[in-house]
Amino acid sequence: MAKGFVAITVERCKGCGFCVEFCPTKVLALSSAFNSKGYHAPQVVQADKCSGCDLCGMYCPDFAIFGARHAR
Amino acid sequence: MAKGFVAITVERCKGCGFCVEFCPTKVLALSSAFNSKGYHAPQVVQADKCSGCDLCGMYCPDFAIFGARHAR
Amino acid sequence: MVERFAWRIPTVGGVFIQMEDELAASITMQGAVWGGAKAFTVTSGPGFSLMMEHIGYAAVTETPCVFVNVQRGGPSTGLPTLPAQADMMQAKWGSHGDYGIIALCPNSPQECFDLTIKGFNLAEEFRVPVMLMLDECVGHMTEKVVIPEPDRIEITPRRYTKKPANEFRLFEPREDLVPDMVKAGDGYHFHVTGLTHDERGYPSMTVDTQDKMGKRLLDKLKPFTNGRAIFEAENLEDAEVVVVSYGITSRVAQRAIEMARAKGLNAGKFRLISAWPFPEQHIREMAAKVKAFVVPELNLGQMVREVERCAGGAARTIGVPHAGGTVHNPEVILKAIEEAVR
Amino acid sequence: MVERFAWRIPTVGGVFIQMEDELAASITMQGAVWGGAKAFTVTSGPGFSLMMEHIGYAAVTETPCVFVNVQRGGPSTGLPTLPAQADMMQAKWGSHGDYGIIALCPNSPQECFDLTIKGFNLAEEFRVPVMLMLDECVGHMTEKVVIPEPDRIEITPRRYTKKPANEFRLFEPREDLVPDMVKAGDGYHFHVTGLTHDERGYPSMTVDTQDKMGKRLLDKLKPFTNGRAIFEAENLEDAEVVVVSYGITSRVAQRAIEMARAKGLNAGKFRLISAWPFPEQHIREMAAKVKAFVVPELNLGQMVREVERCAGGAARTIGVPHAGGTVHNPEVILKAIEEAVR
Amino acid sequence: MRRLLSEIRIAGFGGQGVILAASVIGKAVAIFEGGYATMTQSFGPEARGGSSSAQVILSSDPILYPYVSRPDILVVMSQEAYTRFTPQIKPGGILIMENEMVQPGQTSAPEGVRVYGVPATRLAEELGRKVVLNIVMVGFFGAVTNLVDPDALRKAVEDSVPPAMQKLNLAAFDKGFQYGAELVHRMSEPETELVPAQEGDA
Amino acid sequence: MRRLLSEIRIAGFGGQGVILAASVIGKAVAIFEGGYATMTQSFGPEARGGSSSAQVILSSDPILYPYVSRPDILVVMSQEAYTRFTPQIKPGGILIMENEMVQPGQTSAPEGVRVYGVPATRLAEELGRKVVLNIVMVGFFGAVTNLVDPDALRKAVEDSVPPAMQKLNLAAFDKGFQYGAELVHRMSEPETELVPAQEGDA
Amino acid sequence: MSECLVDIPADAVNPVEPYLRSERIPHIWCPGCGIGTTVNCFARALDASKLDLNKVAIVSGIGCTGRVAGYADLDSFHTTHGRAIPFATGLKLANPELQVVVYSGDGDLFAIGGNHFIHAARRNMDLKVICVNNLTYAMTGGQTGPATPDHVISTTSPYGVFEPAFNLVQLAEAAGAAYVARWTTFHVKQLARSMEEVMKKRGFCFIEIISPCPTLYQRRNKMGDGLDTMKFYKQVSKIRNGAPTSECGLTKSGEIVVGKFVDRDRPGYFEMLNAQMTESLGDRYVIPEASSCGDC
Amino acid sequence: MSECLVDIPADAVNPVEPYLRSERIPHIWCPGCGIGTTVNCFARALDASKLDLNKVAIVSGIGCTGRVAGYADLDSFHTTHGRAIPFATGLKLANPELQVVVYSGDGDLFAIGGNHFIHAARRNMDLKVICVNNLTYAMTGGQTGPATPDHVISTTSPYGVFEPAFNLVQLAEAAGAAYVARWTTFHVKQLARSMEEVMKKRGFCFIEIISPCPTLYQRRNKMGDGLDTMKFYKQVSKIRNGAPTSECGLTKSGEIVVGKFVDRDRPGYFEMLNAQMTESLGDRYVIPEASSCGDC
Ligand SMILES: Cc1ncc(C[n+]2csc(CCOP(=O)(O)OP(=O)(O)O)c2C)c(N)n1
Ligand SMILES: Cc1ncc(C[n+]2csc(CCOP(=O)(O)OP(=O)(O)O)c2C)c(N)n1
Ligand code: SF4
Ligand code: SF4
Ligand code: SF4
Ligand code: SF4
Ligand code: SF4
Ligand code: SF4
Ligand SMILES: [Mg+2]
Ligand SMILES: [Mg+2]
Repeated sequence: MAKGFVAITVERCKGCGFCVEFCPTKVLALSSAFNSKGYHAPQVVQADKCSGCDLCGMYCPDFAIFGARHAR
Repeated sequence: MAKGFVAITVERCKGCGFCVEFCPTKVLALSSAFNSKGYHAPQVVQADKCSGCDLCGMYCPDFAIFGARHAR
Repeated sequence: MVERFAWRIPTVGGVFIQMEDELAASITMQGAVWGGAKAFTVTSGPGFSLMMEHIGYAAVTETPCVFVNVQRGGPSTGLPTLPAQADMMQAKWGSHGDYGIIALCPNSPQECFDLTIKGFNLAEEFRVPVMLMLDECVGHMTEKVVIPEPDRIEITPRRYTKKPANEFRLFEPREDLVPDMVKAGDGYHFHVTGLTHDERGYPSMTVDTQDKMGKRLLDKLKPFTNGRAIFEAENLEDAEVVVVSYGITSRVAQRAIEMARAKGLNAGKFRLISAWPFPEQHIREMAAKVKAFVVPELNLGQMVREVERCAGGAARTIGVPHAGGTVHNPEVILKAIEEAVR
Repeated sequence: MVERFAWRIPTVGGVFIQMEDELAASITMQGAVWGGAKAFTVTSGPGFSLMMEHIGYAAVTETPCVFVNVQRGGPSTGLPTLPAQADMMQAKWGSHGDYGIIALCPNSPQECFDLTIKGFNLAEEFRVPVMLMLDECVGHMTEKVVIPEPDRIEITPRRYTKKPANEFRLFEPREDLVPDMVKAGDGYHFHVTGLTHDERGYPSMTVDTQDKMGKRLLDKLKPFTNGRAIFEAENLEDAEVVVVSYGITSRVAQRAIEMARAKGLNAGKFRLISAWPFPEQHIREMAAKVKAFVVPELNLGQMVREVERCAGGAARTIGVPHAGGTVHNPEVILKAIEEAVR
Repeated sequence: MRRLLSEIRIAGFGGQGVILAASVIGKAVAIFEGGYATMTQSFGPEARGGSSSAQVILSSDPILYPYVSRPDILVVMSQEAYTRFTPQIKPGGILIMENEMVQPGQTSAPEGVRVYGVPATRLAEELGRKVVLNIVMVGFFGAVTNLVDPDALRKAVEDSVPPAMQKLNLAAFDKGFQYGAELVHRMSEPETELVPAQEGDA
Repeated sequence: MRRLLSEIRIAGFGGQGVILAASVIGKAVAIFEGGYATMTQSFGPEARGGSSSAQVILSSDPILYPYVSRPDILVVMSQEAYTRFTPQIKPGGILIMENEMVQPGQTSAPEGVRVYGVPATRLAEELGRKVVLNIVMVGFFGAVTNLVDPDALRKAVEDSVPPAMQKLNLAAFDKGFQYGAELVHRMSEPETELVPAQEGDA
Repeated sequence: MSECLVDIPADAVNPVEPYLRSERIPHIWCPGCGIGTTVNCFARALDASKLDLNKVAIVSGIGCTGRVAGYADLDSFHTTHGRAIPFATGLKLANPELQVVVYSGDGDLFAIGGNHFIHAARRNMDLKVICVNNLTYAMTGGQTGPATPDHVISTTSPYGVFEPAFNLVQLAEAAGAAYVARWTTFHVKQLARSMEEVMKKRGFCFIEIISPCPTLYQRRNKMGDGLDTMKFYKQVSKIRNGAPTSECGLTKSGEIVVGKFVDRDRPGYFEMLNAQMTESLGDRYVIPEASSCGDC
Repeated sequence: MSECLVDIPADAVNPVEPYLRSERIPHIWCPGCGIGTTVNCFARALDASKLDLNKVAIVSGIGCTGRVAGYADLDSFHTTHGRAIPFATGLKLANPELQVVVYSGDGDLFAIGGNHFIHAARRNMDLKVICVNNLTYAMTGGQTGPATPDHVISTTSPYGVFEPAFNLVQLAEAAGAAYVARWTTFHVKQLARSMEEVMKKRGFCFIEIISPCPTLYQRRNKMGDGLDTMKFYKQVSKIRNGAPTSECGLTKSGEIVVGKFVDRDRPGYFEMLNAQMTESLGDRYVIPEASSCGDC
């Protein structure tokens, strides 16, 4: 099971792709669906790879995503 | 006879003493008389020593004095 | 406006420079004028407030130049890009001391163009700073603008002195109370100062000089105030109520007046195109004839005070204030008209 | 004034800082206020013009503070150190947009002291910038000043909110339309902006918010305008002519009034101590009773416009302009009085 | 020109190019059809965050009062704009919306309003640049309203974008126009002219 | 106090300390004699180049109008000031001048004006600091007018200069006062009190 | 309303959330704008610094960056254009116990505000100045600013910028700043660390953050969108701590030197004030403290 | 009316006379004020430079030094406080053939005017800036300025200055000045030579002149009168041409480093403008020339 998890607030996302690009373990990909403002939010494609490092959170300009480690 | 001469406009003088102090050959001294604004203007005390270097003129903040060489 | 200027100017031998702030812009412009150029500066609300000191400098040095102010909702940062007409009093009174200026209020993109040229011409004729007072509507309105051939545009050339340097006095007024101009580099060795100065332009901090200079700065505009004021009047003959408006509001007022006339009310229109100097005479004359003035403006009561002052009780003055951000609803102006005829 | 302050302040736990310019001074003062201090800034003519943007900021953020302006002959650099009263309209209209301020005009060193305290108190009560409009005369006049014991000086404390942070809204007005104050560091996590803002203090660029905010900024001063105006009236009972004056000019006017009375003319005195908000009501009431107003001022016609407006034709308004640099000759004012009674 | 005065509102969020779309339409009429047009924009300073809307008035005579209270045609590119402006449409008017952005139905349009939808965002993306969705909308507008001469609109597009962007934008225009034309055809409605509402119902 | 209202003008050029001299006199009366005084200065911004002049009004009651048109006493420290203000002295008034700076005679004082001269500049220089010439003048003023209690004046001097300068200034005051006292004595005039002009002539 | 595809503990919150006025999100910034990213770093720095958030104030000028104050859940001030620093100075003088952060744009701090910047640095006023340098006046449509590099196209330089730009870090050092660093929005970890560092540092501290403005700067200069810009930063940035600031000038597409350049010990404004006054006044001097006029 | 005791040729005139508005002399400056001395050097520099005086303009701000423009027999402008540089910029832009000299005080150029100074230096605008640094705001009575050294007493620092002062020459260099020198009023020859040099130099040139204000600065600080100050300069000055400007800070009574510190070749504003525009516009670019609106 993954060390961490990532949470996405789709409606805040503006589809910049920072999180997808800078996730060290490529957990994310932009979905083809639009959110209500017409942006493609990210979705988790390799949940098990998520380390919870929260780099996605630090990069996200729209406070729409963050990662964290699972409490062990 | 002196190489140069010095001309003083007494009424412009404010008695700062720059000219007297910085004349290389000590041609000048402040007179004891007051001009109409109550300042002691310089007077020539060693005319023959004047080189006409115009240092007095360059120092005078009140444009009240200048020196020049005699045309030979 | 600035953008377009930056784009075009290098191809016509002009200079565009973007200064670090409005303090700099408003005085760089004046340096350029004394260097022989025609110059203007464009700003909005807060930037206009920063230019106040230099409006006074332009006035006292009689530097012909144009200040364009795109009025936004205020005060302070307020409503950027949203319309208001709340800098009208500031245009006249914003700098310390007494001085005269001319303020023009276009109500369409076409007029923005025409009055900019007019503004430059008046600046040269009277040697005063001219304020072009836009509101964000007009500023952001897109309409067809007909730009005449250069040679068909009427331009007032700067009136440079014909006198030789030894006879010339920088602030010696002609019979029209306006002095001739010079520019740096022509051998006049003139002196310009913001201190109270005599006709030579030299500082002269005396009561007499102050009186002479201060009064001339206002008096030279008298010909403009009396007779040269620019306005648009309609249906005044039978008018019981005159709607006094300017800028974008005049187009809304127009609609209200039409509605009123449709209802059989005798409403007339008086649109200020030149708001300063205030056309006192015209208001006084109308006041003698009509019941009331209705004065809608996108502010909480500015030019209406001048109308009220000049009406001098002979006609009622009804303001229709609006805090800005959009334009009046014509109905509101109509209601004021209806109240006024009652 | 500044000098004395710099000398005294370190011994009373205050802070004096000399900023690089008036732009900085006028906003540093406001930062200090939001940090919990009482603060003021002192300037003259040109510096006052540079403070215009920040007067608007103080007005819209409702920052209680005091601007002291020692009026000099203007415009621009004009007549440094020589008297004038030509920034009166600027005090009210110098910043862009609509806003309310209070302006006080002392006519003696003693009043400079008293009105400075009064100014601070009014600033706290109404949360507006208060302008202390000196003229160089009063600025450079030396008279005995009686400074009461600290505990005998009446001070309006800042009205900090009693509400807990979660219930507090920064611009929620009390019934008197003035909101409670807070200061940084007390855990309210409040937001202050020069943008049009809602009661939480958040930017809200809507027509409604603009209307609500803009009008309240003026309305909260109504109590002052109606009934709280500060003035000095003499011989109004039998007055045919009322001399309306302020600042140093009021002492010259006083002399003229005495001369007139000596000649058997019924001249009365109305001295504006608070010039803004303008005491409309008082003027209107007097206008109904008297023949004329005589308005001497050290400018080319500023407050006289307000008098004329409020007189509304019911009484004549005769201005006695003076370009400044010195004070009126009492004879000139007397002549105006004589003309007025005719 | 083939019509009387017509009032249009275009609305969406900042960044969608609402203003440009509006001015292209205005320009088509004022410059390339020799008529008159006013475009007034109203957007918050959040030019890029918040909502953005523009009003265009087209006429054969000079226009005095430049504001639109009840548009003949409403073009919406966001849910917010749809909800806010739909009720204002003149009866018998036209509502044009961006399909991806707007879920219709929450508010009801006045009677007799014809509704046309286009997935402009996706069409624009297919052209590789989402930014041209506004021009796709203009093309679609041209096709479904038949209010302005398509060539005039095309010229206006060309005239309104930097040279480097002309090809892309013309492609966007054509794509939108074509989509609109087909839609109109599918809806197998005879091309009707826009005429003042009341007659419109007839 | 021993007198009615008295109006004084002190004039010279900037840098001579005209203002300080005036305020010392005002202070003597207002603070140390419990009377009233106003001092208004009028100087160009050329505070240090041009001319400088101050008006002092002394009174036993509050003063409303703080300006002097026709002084009872004129103190001049420059030729310019002498020429400009001498004609304005009230008949029977007093003219006090700095000898080194002023050549009297070019203008005529009104009738009955008593004239006193003092080489204040030189006296100040003798004390080593020309700047104190204004205080020398104050001392001299005190002696020849006998208008203000000398102790009050002395206290006012002390109170008006920084501690470090007190000794020097008091010395200057005394020097001026003494010079004045001797002069009055030499002129072997009985010390008269200053009374309003007309009676003064009697 | 967090949707997601792996099981997420109910109590999980975005670490930035506690530092935001959540009711004001979504913010006004464009897709791919770097400002939001800098706010993440700021939030994490505050978190790590353990400061009492009631004693931290943030002051912004006007501009896109100027809006940061409005989103930060602190005592926050959105002042006038260019005047954030003098306002912050007043705040600090009135209540020295406040940690005052100035957060604004390159145009606000260095065009109209340049004078206040150098004077505050000269005074070594205890302010933490964070400049989001997107190399343009963004809020107003992308005009040239004093930090815009050569040859860049902007609305006011349609033919390319030719005026030399300021080297902000060099100017800051010359004016007297005690701490000077530069990062890009790509360097989130380093940036957060720098921000944390200045919270503990006395005196005038300056952090420049090179940040994308895809809407107005990159697009107009054919430099792609926000993501392209982040990749560009990653590629051209060179970390050189302690590099001479005179060697850190920026060009349109050349190397970006990042790192901490200056970290020196200068007495802060208040130390100098207290020292001088105590020297001259001895115990007549009353040290100014958090004033409160309620009780005066 | 030259009186004197040796025979003087009838035609002898003071070499400064041709450059003065003689009708305005005597000037307003105090006895022993250094400003007049700097004017002598300026006059001699103009003389030596052989410039066409009809093409030389002088622009001053407000202050005692600000009055220089009014005494110089040139096209002269006494502008507003702190704005001499932007005014001069406009003058130069409108008529590039003018040699534009800015002559003003330390307070005018670096307190209120500091922003314009650094921006003009950044642009390398072709201006010759001469700053008479008397270490105080003299015209207004001797307040502390940004160049007033530590511990000095002034009306606004009755207990001694504690704010660090700017090092003007360092700031000028960091902002981009092409030429930077400092002299005192004692160094009349060197000063005149520097002034002559900058008349021939392209770009933004800066000369700082340390000058006595006996009335307000020296007296209040017990440093004697003008003459004492000149002797003091003579004694503590050290000529170090090319010295690193960072080592040239001033103290109340310590060494004064003087000399020419910077003399570098940077393209001037107009060169950069013309180069960029020609590159982008080719022959569509019309080079701005001395404009004259009379004939438009
Ligand atoms: C006095 C004044 N002048 C001009 C403006 C217009 N204005 C608002 S923001 C801005 C520049 C902002 O640039 P920057 O500080 O870099 O912020 P950014 O938007 O790039 O983050 C300008 C010129 C203003 N609000 N006030
Ligand atoms: C806007 C403005 N603020 C303040 C003043 C007052 N003022 C006149 S000169 C001056 C300072 C002059 O100092 P400096 O430039 O050093 O000239 P100096 O008199 O020392 O030669 C000041 C503050 C002014 N005239 N205008
Ligand atoms: S937390 Fe780290 S690993 Fe998980 S998605 Fe975010 S960046 Fe990738
Ligand atoms: S970084 Fe944030 S805004 Fe960008 S795509 Fe990821 S979640 Fe969306
Ligand atoms: S010219 Fe030279 S030598 Fe002659 S007096 Fe002047 S300084 Fe002395
Ligand atoms: S230098 Fe000039 S002012 Fe000074 S004493 Fe000599 S002549 Fe007089
Ligand atoms: S304009 Fe630029 S700086 Fe402003 S929000 Fe958009 S991307 Fe960010
Ligand atoms: S005050 Fe100082 S600077 Fe001004 S003239 Fe006098 S000595 Fe010179
Ligand atoms: Mg920026
Ligand atoms: Mg100085």
